[in-house]
Amino acid sequence: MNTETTSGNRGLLQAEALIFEVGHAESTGVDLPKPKGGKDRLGGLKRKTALALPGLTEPETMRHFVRLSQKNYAIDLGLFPLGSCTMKHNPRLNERAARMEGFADLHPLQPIATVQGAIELMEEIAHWLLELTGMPAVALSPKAGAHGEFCGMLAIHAALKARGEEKTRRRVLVPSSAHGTNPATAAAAGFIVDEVPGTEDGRVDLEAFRAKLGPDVAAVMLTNPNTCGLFERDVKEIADLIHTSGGYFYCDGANYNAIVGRVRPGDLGVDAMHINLHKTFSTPHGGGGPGAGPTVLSAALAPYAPLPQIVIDKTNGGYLYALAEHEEELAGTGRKPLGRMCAFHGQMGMFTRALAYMLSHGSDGLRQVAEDAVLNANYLLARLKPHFNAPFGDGPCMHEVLLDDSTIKPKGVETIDMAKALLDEGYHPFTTYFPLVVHGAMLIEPTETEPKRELDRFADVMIALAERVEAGDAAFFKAAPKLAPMRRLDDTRAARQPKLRWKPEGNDAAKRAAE
Amino acid sequence: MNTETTSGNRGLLQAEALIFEVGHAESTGVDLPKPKGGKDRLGGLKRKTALALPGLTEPETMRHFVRLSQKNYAIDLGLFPLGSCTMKHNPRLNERAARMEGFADLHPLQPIATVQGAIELMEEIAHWLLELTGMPAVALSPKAGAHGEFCGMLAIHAALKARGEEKTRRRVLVPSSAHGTNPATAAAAGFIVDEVPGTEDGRVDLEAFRAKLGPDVAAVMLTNPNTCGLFERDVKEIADLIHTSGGYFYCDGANYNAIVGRVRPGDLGVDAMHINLHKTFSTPHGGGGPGAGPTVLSAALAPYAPLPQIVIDKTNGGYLYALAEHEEELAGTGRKPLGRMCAFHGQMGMFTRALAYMLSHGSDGLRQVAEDAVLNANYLLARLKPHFNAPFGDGPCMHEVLLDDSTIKPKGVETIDMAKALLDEGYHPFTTYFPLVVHGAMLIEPTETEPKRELDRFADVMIALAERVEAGDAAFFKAAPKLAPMRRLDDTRAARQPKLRWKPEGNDAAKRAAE
Amino acid sequence: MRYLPLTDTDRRDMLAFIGAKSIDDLYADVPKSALLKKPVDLPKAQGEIEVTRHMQRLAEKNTPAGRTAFFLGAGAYRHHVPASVDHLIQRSEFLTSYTPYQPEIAQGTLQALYEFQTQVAMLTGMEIANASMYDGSTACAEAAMMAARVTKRNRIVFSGGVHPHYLETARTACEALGLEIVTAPAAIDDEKAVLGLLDDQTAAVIVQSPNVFGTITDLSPIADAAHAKGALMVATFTEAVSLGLIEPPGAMGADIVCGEGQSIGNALNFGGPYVGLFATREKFIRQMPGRVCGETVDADGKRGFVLTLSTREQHIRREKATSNICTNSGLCQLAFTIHMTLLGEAGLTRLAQLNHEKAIALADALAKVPGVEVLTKRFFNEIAVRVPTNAWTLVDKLATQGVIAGVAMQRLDPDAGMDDVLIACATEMNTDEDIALFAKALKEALQ
Amino acid sequence: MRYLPLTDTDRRDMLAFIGAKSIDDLYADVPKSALLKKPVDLPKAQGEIEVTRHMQRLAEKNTPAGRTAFFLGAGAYRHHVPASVDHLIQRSEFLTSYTPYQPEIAQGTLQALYEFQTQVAMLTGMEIANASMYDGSTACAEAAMMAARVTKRNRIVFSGGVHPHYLETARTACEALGLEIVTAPAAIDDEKAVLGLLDDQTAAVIVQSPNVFGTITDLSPIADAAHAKGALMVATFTEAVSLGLIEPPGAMGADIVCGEGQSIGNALNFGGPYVGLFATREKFIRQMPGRVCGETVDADGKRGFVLTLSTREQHIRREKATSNICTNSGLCQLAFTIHMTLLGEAGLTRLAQLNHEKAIALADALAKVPGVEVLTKRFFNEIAVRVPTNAWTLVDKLATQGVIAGVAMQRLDPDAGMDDVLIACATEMNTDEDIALFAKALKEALQ
Ligand SMILES: Cc1ncc(COP(=O)(O)O)c(C=O)c1O
Ligand SMILES: Cc1ncc(COP(=O)(O)O)c(C=O)c1O
Repeated sequence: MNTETTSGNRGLLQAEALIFEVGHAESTGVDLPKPKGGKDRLGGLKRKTALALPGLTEPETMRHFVRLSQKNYAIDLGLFPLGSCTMKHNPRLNERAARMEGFADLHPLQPIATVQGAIELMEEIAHWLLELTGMPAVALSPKAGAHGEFCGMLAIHAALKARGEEKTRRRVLVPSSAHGTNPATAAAAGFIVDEVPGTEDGRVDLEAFRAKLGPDVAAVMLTNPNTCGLFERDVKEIADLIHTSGGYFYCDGANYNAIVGRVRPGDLGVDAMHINLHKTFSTPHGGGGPGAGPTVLSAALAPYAPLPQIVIDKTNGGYLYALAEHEEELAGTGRKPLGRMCAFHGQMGMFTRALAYMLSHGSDGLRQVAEDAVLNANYLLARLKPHFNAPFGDGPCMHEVLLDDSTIKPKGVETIDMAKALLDEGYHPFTTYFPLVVHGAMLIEPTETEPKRELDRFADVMIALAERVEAGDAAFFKAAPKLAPMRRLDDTRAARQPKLRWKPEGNDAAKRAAE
Repeated sequence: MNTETTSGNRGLLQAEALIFEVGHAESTGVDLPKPKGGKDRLGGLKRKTALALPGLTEPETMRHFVRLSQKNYAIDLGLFPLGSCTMKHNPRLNERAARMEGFADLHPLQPIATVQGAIELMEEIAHWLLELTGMPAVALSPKAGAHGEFCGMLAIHAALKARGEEKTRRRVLVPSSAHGTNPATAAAAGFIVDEVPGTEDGRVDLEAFRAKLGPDVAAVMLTNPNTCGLFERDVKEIADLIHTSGGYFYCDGANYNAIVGRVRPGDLGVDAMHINLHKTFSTPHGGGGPGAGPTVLSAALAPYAPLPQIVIDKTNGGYLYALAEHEEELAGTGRKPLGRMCAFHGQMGMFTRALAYMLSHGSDGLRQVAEDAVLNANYLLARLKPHFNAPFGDGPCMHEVLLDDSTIKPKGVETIDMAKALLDEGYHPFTTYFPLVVHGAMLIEPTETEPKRELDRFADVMIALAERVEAGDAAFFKAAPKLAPMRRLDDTRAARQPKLRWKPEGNDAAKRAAE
Repeated sequence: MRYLPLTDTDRRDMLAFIGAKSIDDLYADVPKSALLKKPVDLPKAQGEIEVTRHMQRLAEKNTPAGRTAFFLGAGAYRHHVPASVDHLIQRSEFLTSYTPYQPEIAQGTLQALYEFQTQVAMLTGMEIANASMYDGSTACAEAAMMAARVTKRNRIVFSGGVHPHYLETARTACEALGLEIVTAPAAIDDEKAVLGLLDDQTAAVIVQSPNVFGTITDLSPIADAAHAKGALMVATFTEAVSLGLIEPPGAMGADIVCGEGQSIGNALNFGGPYVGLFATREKFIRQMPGRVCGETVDADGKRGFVLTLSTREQHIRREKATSNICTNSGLCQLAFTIHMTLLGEAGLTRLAQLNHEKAIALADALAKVPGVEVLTKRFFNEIAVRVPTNAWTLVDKLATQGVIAGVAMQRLDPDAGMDDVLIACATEMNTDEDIALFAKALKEALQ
Repeated sequence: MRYLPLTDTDRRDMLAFIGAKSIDDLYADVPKSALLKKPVDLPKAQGEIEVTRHMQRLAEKNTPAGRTAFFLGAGAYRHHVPASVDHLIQRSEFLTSYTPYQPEIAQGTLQALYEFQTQVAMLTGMEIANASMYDGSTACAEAAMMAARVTKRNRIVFSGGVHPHYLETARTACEALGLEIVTAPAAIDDEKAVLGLLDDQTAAVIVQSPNVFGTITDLSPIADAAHAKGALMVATFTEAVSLGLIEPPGAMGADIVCGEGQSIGNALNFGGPYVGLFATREKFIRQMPGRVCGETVDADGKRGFVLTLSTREQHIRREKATSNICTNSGLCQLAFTIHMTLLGEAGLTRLAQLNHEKAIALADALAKVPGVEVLTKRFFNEIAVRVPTNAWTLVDKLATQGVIAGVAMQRLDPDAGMDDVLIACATEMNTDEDIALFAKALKEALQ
């Protein structure tokens, strides 16, 4: 594959230098009127330090980023079975809606009378979330799942404080299979994390859980469906137990896609749950964000929902939406907001997209989403089980398939090697080595937007690779990828001598780039 | 390169079947309300013949076309030096302008009072074209360059008719270097084509031209700058000669980019010239179209401009734009329109884009466009001349560089092979074997939107390839491309047994596709 | 200037390398007198903000169809275009690529073309189709010229239901070639009138269905009569969606089918760019105008696609080419292909049914208006109605009330003697409220 | 349903292959009582036409900034975003890709990240930057928590010029952790007031410049004082464009610089999504929150980029992570990078100058209005003015005349005792007519 060319390009795959290696400080891709150049009012703080930021004209900029983009894999190119990430189709209708002038060109602090439609939209998406989850309240402002977790844990902290127990109840029970954001969030909210072991069949160990309960327990953070792609059978018992022991039930809703429209977290005793609009409700992942993590709250936690809050202003018989941005504006409602999660009102641009998605599916379509997501996963499980070890594969799974490398490892091929081999086959791999409770985990989430044809093609590839392992061709896997834009990258080197930015002196880079 | 994979994919390059091989007649990517299903009024002509058109859901459709798109080269990926095609940067601002609701969602037959801005825009682009070319009139409706040629030749036919000479003046002089559309258009307009030879230095042979003039000559069709990328030094003599002999001067404006803002065709004696908005004025080529070919006309031809025509309606002191769509509506103006080129008023969607481009550059910027286009071409000429034969390379060229394969052919490498080798280097090749007057022509047009850096990179590649030819490595060229999405395709087979559509029986194709 | 990458330093260095003192040296071949000393008299360069304001100002002087109750068709139709279509055609790899002259790096464009040709053939019920023409009207003119080539005859007969713009476009093109155009008088429903105009010098009879008045016609008897005289039967249409619901011309004996593809995948755009569809019989393949894409294999035996049969085209055949067309409607053809892929048989059929039902509702609503007579009996989504006044002034009047009622036949053909005929159309975009509003406004206008 | 590819046949076949009788078998682990028998009570599925109408209806109940004379900033700024930026971020390969966990097929995202980190470092004058936070306010909260980690102290001092939302956001986050928040009273121009609040338990002093009132401040003396006490100097900002014209915090001794990047490349979007910028000193690298991209080589020795130093992050470090952030602002960060690439030093400097000149024009125009006093003396593009009435009601009143005058300080902080203070901002988007209209409307409103 590494056929040398003079240009450094390989057919349509273009070598691309850094903008700092090709741009000039004089060049620009933006034409602006010449400033008049009178006396400034900067009080002597005019920039003295050189910026030295290179610029590119528009044609050069287009090319730079189009070339870069082609080095990326994406949902629109193929199956993206990253477990726990719900990489489903992102409808372009949603992009169009988010760009409507009446949404995109609105400032968050405009006079309330000029943004009635925007707040109505927030009300509407709140209504959908509450109906779907069967919960009484929702905080819209969290900016992603982890931020929603933080919102939920702060609400719990506020509730405990109202009970005068915030000093005594500091322990939060977190299953060992939990996503890293759960313990990290609990810690960020000032709690002490206590791990709960799992069972043989990939669920929380109810006995161990019961044993850990006590007057110092603030809450349990449970992911359901859990990170092994299984539904926590004992979820109701767990809810009852934590409640009777005086704690709260935080549910990580990252895997909500498996049950949306089929199961209401409100019916399971959940006190708080974040919803990743960028997972279940298809807002694009955008190479790492932005997301949105609206957090639904139980009656017990609702009073502590953060600011701002939508209120209806009925003064002299009118009906106006308004935003309560400070506690005093809620006087008399009995609400004691936990504070503010961020500036302004949340990820409006994601609300518009998610609402368009909800309206398109409707209650019937959303239910079908869950069923097809689960069906696709179980179909893959059935096809792959004979060829890989599926640690909890005896019963049905939810929306993701958990395999491990225990059967291939003896042949010298690990999860990472299997993943890299998939790159050559034109697939983004599954999630690797997560959840941590399963060694060499391969977590596969196909989502409902994959046709059976694509699932079969992927299964055929996985099986062919398994056979190749059987045949003892470990070297093939270690050498992968060969056909991807790059060969395997050296993570250790990156971490040992961190190089986090381009520097003028680093200009030998320019040469290397052009290689 | 042809590393086999189970999926048929090669890293990010995805194998893709035809929609007919994967779609179902039941599947659809469009949700519409269920019809009420009453009695139809089709008078028994309801479709009986099965459609059998497969459909794909939206996620499948997105993937299909995104995957296909990545098998394409494009300006946004790199230099696209197709001589005579002016593949310059296509600003996205123009795309945005064309999609403004007030332009995109207008019907051509709306009441005139509801489309005043649209007609004003047509007036405005007409004004720019007339000022730039120094001509008195322009026909906006031609849909591409060839259509503009047709419009110009029909205007000449109409003018001759008005002189009662349409039967006697049937001969049209066309230089041997002309683009195929010139003779084809002359023939389509009912004229007889008579070729005029060229000179040693790539221009029209003035003597031969003079010798061919006579009372049966209707016009000369001259491209200027010509297809060899040279300015016709004798253009004014040619204009005078054809005029004194009673004929007209049609100028092919495809190469207008070299002189826009620097030379006005009106000052050269041109009677008619089409302007490819999709070349000089950057409207996108879109993989083959659409284009737009507004045609400027001299005073002699202006009366015959086609319908519709913009007129100002000043009835009771008002100022309204209107469209004269029939000859009677021009009564009293002395105009005798040649007829109608097409339904409606022309390529409005290209007018919006081209006007945004014109406004962005302004008169100063457009002049710079021409100068930079010519400078870039001459720079490449200077760099490549030592390594290839440049048949007319002694003097300066205009906006394109003409080379031929005379120096490499003895080594067994032809123009086509050089072109295919460029594919592996990540470049779209030059125009091959055109103009026909030069054997093994390689016509290179960099355009003004290429930075010097890209020109040097391209020149380095060309020179390296020339050296490889020198080294006698013809086999390397014959085997190219190796890194492109496909190896060399078999044109002969395609033409011998034409297969122009998918057919159900042809389903072995499905398998081949999945290879 | 944001689009011009050369810096002044670059320009200086490059001139020096070339050995030129100034840019004017490179224009040495231009007659001094013709070389402009300074920029022409036009506005100077502007940034995106100013240009956007300028375009916005012009756009806002228009009334977008979507802001009205809209019933105008007559050659261009307002249908919903899915967001994914416009997104896909804007991908750099489609938008900024050229005609696929280098097939190894143009398979995206080529495969989509092959899919388009197949879809058009299936839709029209014909054997083969080309890679698109400029629009329906020029496709129709090309069909007439092709028929003359095939039959070596020079008489073209048009029915009275053909869109006047199509007729004029064909007349303009054909008369230059010395072909004779014979037309039946404009008539709501009298395509068979062409039978009386057929003779053994006739190259083709050209019939539109649904015609400009919305009337749909069984083409079989006309095709039989034409074939009996050795002429070709050419069927044309302006509303491609109709083919989802009515019998395709190919099944009724047409030899060439040409028409407008705008209504699938393409916006109204004030008249262009659109996409001409052109389909015919395999045996006429070498007389067909325009590009075609064909299947072949590469050096590894892999299936691939190329532009083929170019010996018909101007760049090879020059004055003997089957047409002078070069640039066609690539991107509009791609939009058509994508939208058609999304629709599929199920979607297209439903879309067509919806259109038909809306048109029935429109016809019934208008029929109830005193003094208004619905003239079209068999229709798809468009009808002609007689109004008790001048239709053109009526349309202008209704427009001031937010109703775009259609187009007056007088505007399309002042000589048709149909000044009281209005042509109105309904699509899936029309709500019941739109229709009620139209009827109400019409009633009031006529009082 | 257009987004769901499985056909009923597929569903049947797949269930059969799995060996399940019905879909409910696959939900066997769900307590029966919790399994919904029918869809919840919400509207049924709708097509694109209906959904578009629904969204359009809501959108039209709002007044877009661009349809008014617009002078509102205070944390979000209306700047021109070039068409190419929005086009590029919508490319499938950027829009529909995930966090670059597989670097071999994510170099597009990764290289753009590396370019972003470099741009942010250059812009702020710092050594390194991370791959983005949610927004400026959460970046500011993270900075406070990081300072506490670095100094192992728990007292955070805020100046009175910090945007109230930023302060509240940091307070909410910090107090849960048991950190103490100390704030100087809100003041137009009194950042140095923090000096009196410093003590040797102080982890960080947080100062905003330009502050919420638009005032720009020399941070050096504050930084020196903080360092003398062993505290970190944290500089924050809401208007990134200001860094094109004023001395960067990094050059004035800041240890952490955090702020809002929305004004470069991103629309107003009613408050989100935006992009938090976060830069610091190399020596604090392992205490920094959020993802970072670093340079490395592949198996062939080719330069490439990967996410690195993940031992700081939650997915490895869990409860000991430097932050719980996972998803960040990827696409907004890309928009920032593209716009900044287009601008370059030349473009950004000019853009900043234009903003400053518009603000000067605004200040002078408002100063001429009787009863109005411009309070901000040193500013970039935003100013605070005192009006002889309640600023909030005034803003609402002016809005009815098509002028969005800014925001009342009272709305941001009712307890600041600044009910007569209006915060107004001008950018390159404001025309001279806008400014004249504002002054005129204000004059009339105050009469
Ligand atoms: C199980 C789980 N919980 C929480 C999160 C955090 O969500 P976000 O990335 O939106 O902050 C994720 C995201 O990957 C997750 O998979
Ligand atoms: C010299 C010349 N003349 C005419 C044409 C025809 O223009 P169009 O393709 O727009 O019909 C071209 C286009 O390639 C050309 O290069």
